[in-house]
Amino acid sequence: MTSIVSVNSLSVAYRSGGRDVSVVHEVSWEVAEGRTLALVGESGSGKSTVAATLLGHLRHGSRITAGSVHVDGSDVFSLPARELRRLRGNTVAMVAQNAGHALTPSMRIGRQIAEAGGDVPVVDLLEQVRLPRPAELARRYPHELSGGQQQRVAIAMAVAARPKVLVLDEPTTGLDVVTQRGVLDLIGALRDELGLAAVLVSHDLGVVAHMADEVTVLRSGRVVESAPTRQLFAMPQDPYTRRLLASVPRLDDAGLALVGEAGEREVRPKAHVPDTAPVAVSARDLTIDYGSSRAVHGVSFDVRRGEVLALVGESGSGKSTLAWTLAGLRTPSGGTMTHDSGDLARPAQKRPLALRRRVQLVFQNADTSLNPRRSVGDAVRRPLRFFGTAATRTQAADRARRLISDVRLDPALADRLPAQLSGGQRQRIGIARALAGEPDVLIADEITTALDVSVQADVLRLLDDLRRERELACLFISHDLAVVRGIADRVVVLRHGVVVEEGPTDAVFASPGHPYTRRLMAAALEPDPDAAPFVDGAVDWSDAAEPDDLWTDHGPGHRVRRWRPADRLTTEGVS
Amino acid sequence: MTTLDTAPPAPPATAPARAARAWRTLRSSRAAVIGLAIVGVHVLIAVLAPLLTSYDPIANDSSHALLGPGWDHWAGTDQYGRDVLARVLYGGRYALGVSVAATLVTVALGTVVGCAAALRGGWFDDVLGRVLDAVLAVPSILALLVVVTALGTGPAVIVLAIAVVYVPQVVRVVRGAALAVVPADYVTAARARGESTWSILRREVLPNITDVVCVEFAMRASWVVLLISSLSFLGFGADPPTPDWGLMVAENRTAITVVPMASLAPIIALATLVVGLNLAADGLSKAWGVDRIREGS
Amino acid sequence: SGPAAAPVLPAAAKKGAPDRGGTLRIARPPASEAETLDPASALSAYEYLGALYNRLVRVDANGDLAPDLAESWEPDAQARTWTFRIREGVTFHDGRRLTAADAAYTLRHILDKATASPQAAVLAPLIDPKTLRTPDEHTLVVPLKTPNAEFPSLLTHYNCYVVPDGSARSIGRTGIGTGPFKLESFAPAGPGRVTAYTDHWQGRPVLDAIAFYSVADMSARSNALLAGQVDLLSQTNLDFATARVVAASSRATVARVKNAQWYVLPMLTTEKPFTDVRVRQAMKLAYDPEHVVKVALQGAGTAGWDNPVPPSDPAHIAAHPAHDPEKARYLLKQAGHEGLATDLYTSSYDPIFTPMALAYQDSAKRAGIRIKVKTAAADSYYTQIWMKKPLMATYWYTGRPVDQLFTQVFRGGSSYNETAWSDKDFDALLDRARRETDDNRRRELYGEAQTFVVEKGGAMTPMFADRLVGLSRKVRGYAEHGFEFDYLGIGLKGA
Amino acid sequence: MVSFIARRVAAALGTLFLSSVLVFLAVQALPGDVATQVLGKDATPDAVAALREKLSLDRPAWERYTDWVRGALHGDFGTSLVSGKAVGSEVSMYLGNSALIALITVLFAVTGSIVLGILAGLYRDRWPDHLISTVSLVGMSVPEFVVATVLVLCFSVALPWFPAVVLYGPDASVGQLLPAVWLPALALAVVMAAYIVRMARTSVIDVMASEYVTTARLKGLSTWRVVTRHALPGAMLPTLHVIALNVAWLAGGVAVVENVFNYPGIGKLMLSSVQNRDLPVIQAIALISAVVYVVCNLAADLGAMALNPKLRTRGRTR
Ligand SMILES: Nc1ncnc2c1ncn2[C@@H]1O[C@H](COP(=O)(O)OP(=O)(O)OP(=O)(O)O)[C@@H](O)[C@H]1O
Ligand SMILES: Nc1ncnc2c1ncn2[C@@H]1O[C@H](COP(=O)(O)OP(=O)(O)OP(=O)(O)O)[C@@H](O)[C@H]1O
Ligand SMILES: [Mg+2]
Ligand SMILES: [Mg+2]
Repeated sequence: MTSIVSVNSLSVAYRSGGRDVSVVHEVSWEVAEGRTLALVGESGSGKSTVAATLLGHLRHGSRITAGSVHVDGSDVFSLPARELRRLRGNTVAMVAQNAGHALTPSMRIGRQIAEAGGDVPVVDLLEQVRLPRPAELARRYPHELSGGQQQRVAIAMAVAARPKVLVLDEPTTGLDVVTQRGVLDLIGALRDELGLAAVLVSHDLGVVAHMADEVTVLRSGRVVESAPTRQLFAMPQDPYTRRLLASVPRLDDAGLALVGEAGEREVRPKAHVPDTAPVAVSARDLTIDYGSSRAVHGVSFDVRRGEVLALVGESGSGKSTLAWTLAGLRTPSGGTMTHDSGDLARPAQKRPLALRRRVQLVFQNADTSLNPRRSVGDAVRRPLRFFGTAATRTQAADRARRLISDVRLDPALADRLPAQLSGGQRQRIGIARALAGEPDVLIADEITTALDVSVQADVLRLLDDLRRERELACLFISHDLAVVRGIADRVVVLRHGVVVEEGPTDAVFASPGHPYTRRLMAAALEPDPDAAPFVDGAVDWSDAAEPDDLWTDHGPGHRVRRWRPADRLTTEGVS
Repeated sequence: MTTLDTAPPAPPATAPARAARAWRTLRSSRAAVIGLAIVGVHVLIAVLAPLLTSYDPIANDSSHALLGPGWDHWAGTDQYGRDVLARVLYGGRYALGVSVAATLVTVALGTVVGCAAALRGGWFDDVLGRVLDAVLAVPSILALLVVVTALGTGPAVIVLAIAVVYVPQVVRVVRGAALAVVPADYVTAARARGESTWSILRREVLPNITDVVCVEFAMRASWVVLLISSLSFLGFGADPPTPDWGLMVAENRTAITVVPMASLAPIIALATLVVGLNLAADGLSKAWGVDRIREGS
Repeated sequence: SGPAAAPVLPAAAKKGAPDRGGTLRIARPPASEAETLDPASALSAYEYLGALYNRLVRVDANGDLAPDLAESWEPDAQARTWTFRIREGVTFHDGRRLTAADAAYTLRHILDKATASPQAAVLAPLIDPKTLRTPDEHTLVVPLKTPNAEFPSLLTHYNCYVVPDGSARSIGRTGIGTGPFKLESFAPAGPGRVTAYTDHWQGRPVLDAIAFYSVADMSARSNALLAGQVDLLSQTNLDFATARVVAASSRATVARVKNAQWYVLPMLTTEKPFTDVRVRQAMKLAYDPEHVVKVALQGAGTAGWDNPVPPSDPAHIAAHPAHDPEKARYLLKQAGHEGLATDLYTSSYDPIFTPMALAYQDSAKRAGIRIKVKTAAADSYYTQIWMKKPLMATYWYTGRPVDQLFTQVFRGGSSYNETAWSDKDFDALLDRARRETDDNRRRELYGEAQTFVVEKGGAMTPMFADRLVGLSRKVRGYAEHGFEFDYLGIGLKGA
Repeated sequence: MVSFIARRVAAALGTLFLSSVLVFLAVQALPGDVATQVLGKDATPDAVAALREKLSLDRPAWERYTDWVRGALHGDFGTSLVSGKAVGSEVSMYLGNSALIALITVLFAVTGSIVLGILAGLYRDRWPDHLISTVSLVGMSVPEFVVATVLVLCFSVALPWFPAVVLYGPDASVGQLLPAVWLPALALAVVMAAYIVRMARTSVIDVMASEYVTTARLKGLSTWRVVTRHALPGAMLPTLHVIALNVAWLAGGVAVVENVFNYPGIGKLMLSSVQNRDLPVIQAIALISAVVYVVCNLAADLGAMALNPKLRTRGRTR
């Protein structure tokens, strides 16, 4: 078997403060013609750096300290400039992570594709990546396309000159599940059709399992394990790999998985919420508008103390909007929201202090939810003082330390700035800050989306513990169904601001009643190369709800919005 | 808590440690260090001027007029027989004093207004933006001249005039910077807590734009120094016999071929101060990652 | 002055005969947009007036009266009625002959309220326009309301240039006179040009033309000279430093006109604290004029000792109180103004103003007087500052006959009374002097008037300055006194 | 696109309106009674009253304002208090002269500095960059009057290549002014170019580091093509606004330089009318400068639209 790409003991470093900081150490791997190799690892492990060397590209300031990269027989880093250009055009092509940034904004996409060389007409290429109306599309500018379309254009550009190797750096990370699935299928089809070798960079083990023939696991710039995909997923050798694999939540887990040192998995059953538990918040026929556009249409739900209610739906379905409204950052245009101690219809500033502290928000992005110029201790102390839960300064400091250890962090971290904490630690501080007001409702808006899987597992664990200990009513927002499955007691599926299905988690996952729910589930990728689709593909449908007859009942508390199969094939459009 | 949650090995930071870190970043930029050093030297000279020269910068001495550089007068004398070096050394007092005061007032005012605009948003921001744009549309030199003519020359008036002219520009820059901070979740969190605008501004927004404000200060100061010297040159600034660089150039430029030092020395002093401020602004912006020209224009 | 510092400046322009023809380019400070060529009301266009017009009587280089358009003149016994014999064979630029009617019209035009002539204040107390007579074409009889032995000297003023009969409406633009040059173009505060008038009664001038340019900024003016763009800077007394630059240049040089202007620090006697004569006296005693001459002029002038009559004038008296800061201090204390602090306005209008102000400030410090020198804009200096601010710097051209000087600048209510000083006794003294026909006696009375002004008046006159005129090395035959130079003889060599 | 332009134009008009109010108010605030000011020492109470009436000073401010705006819309800015001439024609004469300088300055400064800025950006941290950056830093740090004075010394006095001052009035012909515009234009261009060079440099560096330029490079395109097709449009976007601001700055920045060269331009008129309190002229100049500012910014916006299809194809600015 001939390998078209071979990386030999490659080391890359960049200079900082007068010394070399190593990013990649003695990494070696090979890809044979027509095969796909996946590079996986946590954020910052050096995946992108290695991938880009195939095109002879290094970040500004970094350099090769040892080793070599051979592509199609030539040593990439010793090629003269002209040869390197030819290599880039004809032999290796790259699809970058964020197509929105990778396309020149001032140039029509047709021109950009044509520029990449090759003899294939632009229209054919666009057709090949399954974009509708290619002739018209070629005349558009990048910003006139959706994220998924942009990614397809980037792929078309990459395959325009019919290269032999395709480098894909997290090609689907920015996309939602449904779109991701479409793009991955396209890549797979093109790879097989054109006989390309591919290098796929990803941190998503589901994607890797779905796409790759071989996997190389990187950690801190070193290769941890390298194996054919099936073998790796079936029998991971390295404890790190094992832990990594075990941390991935799965659609068929009935509770949160606890991962041991060696990667052993144990699923903890969900807490039982008694039917008598009081309702902490309830929303009725909530409508929320942005100017003239309506983001949320008549949504109703209750969350009881100690219960986790999950809101799921694709991007833009109105999840965050709901969360913000509950927190008092937007005013609803219709419907009611009530807390057991008062009306939530008014914005935060106008709510009484006592009510304000009862409903707390935890943010998605740990990077931006903490003030980078204030110590994390400050972040926790401020609400303690502000809400008056701590009367004096020393009391506040005490309580802050206690809260920090409550979220399983070392109280000594209190003096650090957010930048000196890891993403997971920051997210815990965010939770601690929310707890400082002694809330009984916690709104968690995609709090684990930005975290690596292993870290995500820890944070979910913490959340689950807290709600048990404090009887928190928790509104858990996510688009990752596997995560929801593990933590939520009940699920509300939102589509375009409308609830299409709701019910106990187990019931919904066991028999999703709405085609939209089914589609979400079908698109989810399991970290298992042999996994069969969790549910069958969805059918085309249209809404059939009548004003006085919205729901069909599917069991206790499980109801589905009325729908009927579509009369004709509605092309939902290629996203 | 377990396993893969690897914390970066950074040492805990206290407030002084934070200052030390800011200083370290700053020191990493050669331009900033050189610039601040130049400015520092200027400040020192201005403060220590009486110790550095024994000459009175405003004493006329007709018997020693228009001397070239020599042992007694290192940079020569002007047509009144005043020691050029002494005047240049003392000249920094006016330039620095007025510029620093004017810049402080301008930047402070601009920062508060800019932050408030970004934070409040809505009609307040819109109306303010319109008004500031309207002020910006009037040429700054004309606005300055009108203010100075209306209220008479004098350091206080010049400070006021400069504030009128430059506050809108500072507001723009600071507002831009604050707008990047305002949507951040920690500001949202403060809002959700129901904190007051002022407290959000002080606790959450300001600390995050201090770098922008510092850079803005350095850059504004360089403009202000130039502007003040231009005013003096046009006869709207310092009154004679105040030792002031712009005034010195205006007084001596016709005689530049006879006593070149009398014009060159203040020009050099002025240019080095402005170069210092510009370097500092450049260096700071690079070190702190503020794109100064884009925001400053 | 400093040993190495002040090399001797060239005392006069290059001697030698000019070539015939050529265009002389003169840079002048722009007056206002309201500038006019009507001599009766002109305030600034001296260069034009001298080229375009003639007077009845002029002052010669020695300061004596000399005939111009009037061949001769004589008074009656009480100096009450003056008869002027108007020159024959003189034509205006438009070809009309000059007659006594034009001369009479000129006087009436000056006295006409609508003209707003500054000289009207001087002449109106003397002349009733209705009584002017022209017995024949070339005789003008001027009966005076009160006797005045110095009357002809009052006609040497630059407001008294003779204009054609009935020209009041147009003269401001046409500039039609009898002078050696006729007007080609003129823009207020802008450029203009005059060309040789070949039919001039004294013969044609050496030059073909003179071009005038207005340049506001003093250093721009000297740069123009240094760059060879102009040949002469008019109304510009170069400061010492600039004079040295000019003298050192290969294209230009400096001519020196002795005691050509007198510099004044007028105190407005209507404004506190200068309403108090003791304060005025203290201000005068407080400073040393010799110091001012040294600092401001580098010695190129004469100390004035607060007497506005130039040393060259036959009526000048030399007596004056000595510099006495202690006495000044004492007087101030008496007046309740110990440690007086006041603003002194200057401008770059004239380069000597600020040096003079700074020298005064420096010198008066010893008497405990704190002066703050304030710079005002050059353009509006004479509209905003002069006669408005209590203390400022200004200058006059010498070359005024003594009666004209006192009547115009010091008499109560006169148009140029820049100190607003009004003293009945002084005015009476002036009246007596004017009436006096005995020359010696009259001179004595003017001497008394000088003492009066020195002791009680509001004007400090620190110095008489030599005017340092920047001109091209090509200029020949430059001779200037009073308000004009020799337009007939000036010319260029190798132009 | 049309709506974008319409919105920008509407905003520009709003700015203009506000500026006119501000200018009017500011000028009203100048101390001293205008009538007394104008009449000077000859002011008798009668004359003052008559002039006040002539200038309509006795009417309420807003009425005078509307009159003024109505006049201005018809090109009638009143009469100068000093020269008694129509302000409109007078200002436009001076403005025309300044436009000559501005045109030459802009031509040289803008083209030159963009080229230099791009060079510096492309050769980042190498000697062309160091040279260009240092020179532009010095250019920024030396006031205009110094540059102007040095230029006069070098190229008029020492080497008589250009006139040191302009000897003509505002009505001079282009032919008369042409020899004299080069030094003022150069002095202004030095200062102005410094800013544009630096802006162009940073934005080129930014854009060259962007993902889309990297992508273009990794497509195997030549450097020339990457720079001209992919990088330049993006790099010119922020530069455009700096250029616009600088051009607008010219409207006021010429004051000092024109003063040094005695150039009969708008800056000189501005100085003298402020000194003479010639209110109608000050108002007219301020308003016209505001128009220049607004037009420059509008032009920059339109330029940005040409460079940035996002603005062209979407109705909203952000
Ligand atoms: N020139 C450089 N300057 C500074 N840091 C660098 C440089 N090059 C690489 N690094 C660092 O090297 C590490 C590896 O980066 P790389 O982008 O390859 O990681 P990655 O695995 O792709 O991460 P992610 O999943 O977040 O994309 C990171 O910590 C990055 O900050
Ligand atoms: N500030 C806003 N102004 C106008 N429309 C908005 C605004 N914020 C959100 N929207 C719109 O409201 C809808 C719901 O947005 P929301 O952020 O709630 O979605 P989401 O479900 O949280 O999506 P994601 O998974 O991407 O976070 C979207 O169509 C979005 O475009
Ligand atoms: Mg990466
Ligand atoms: Mg969201």
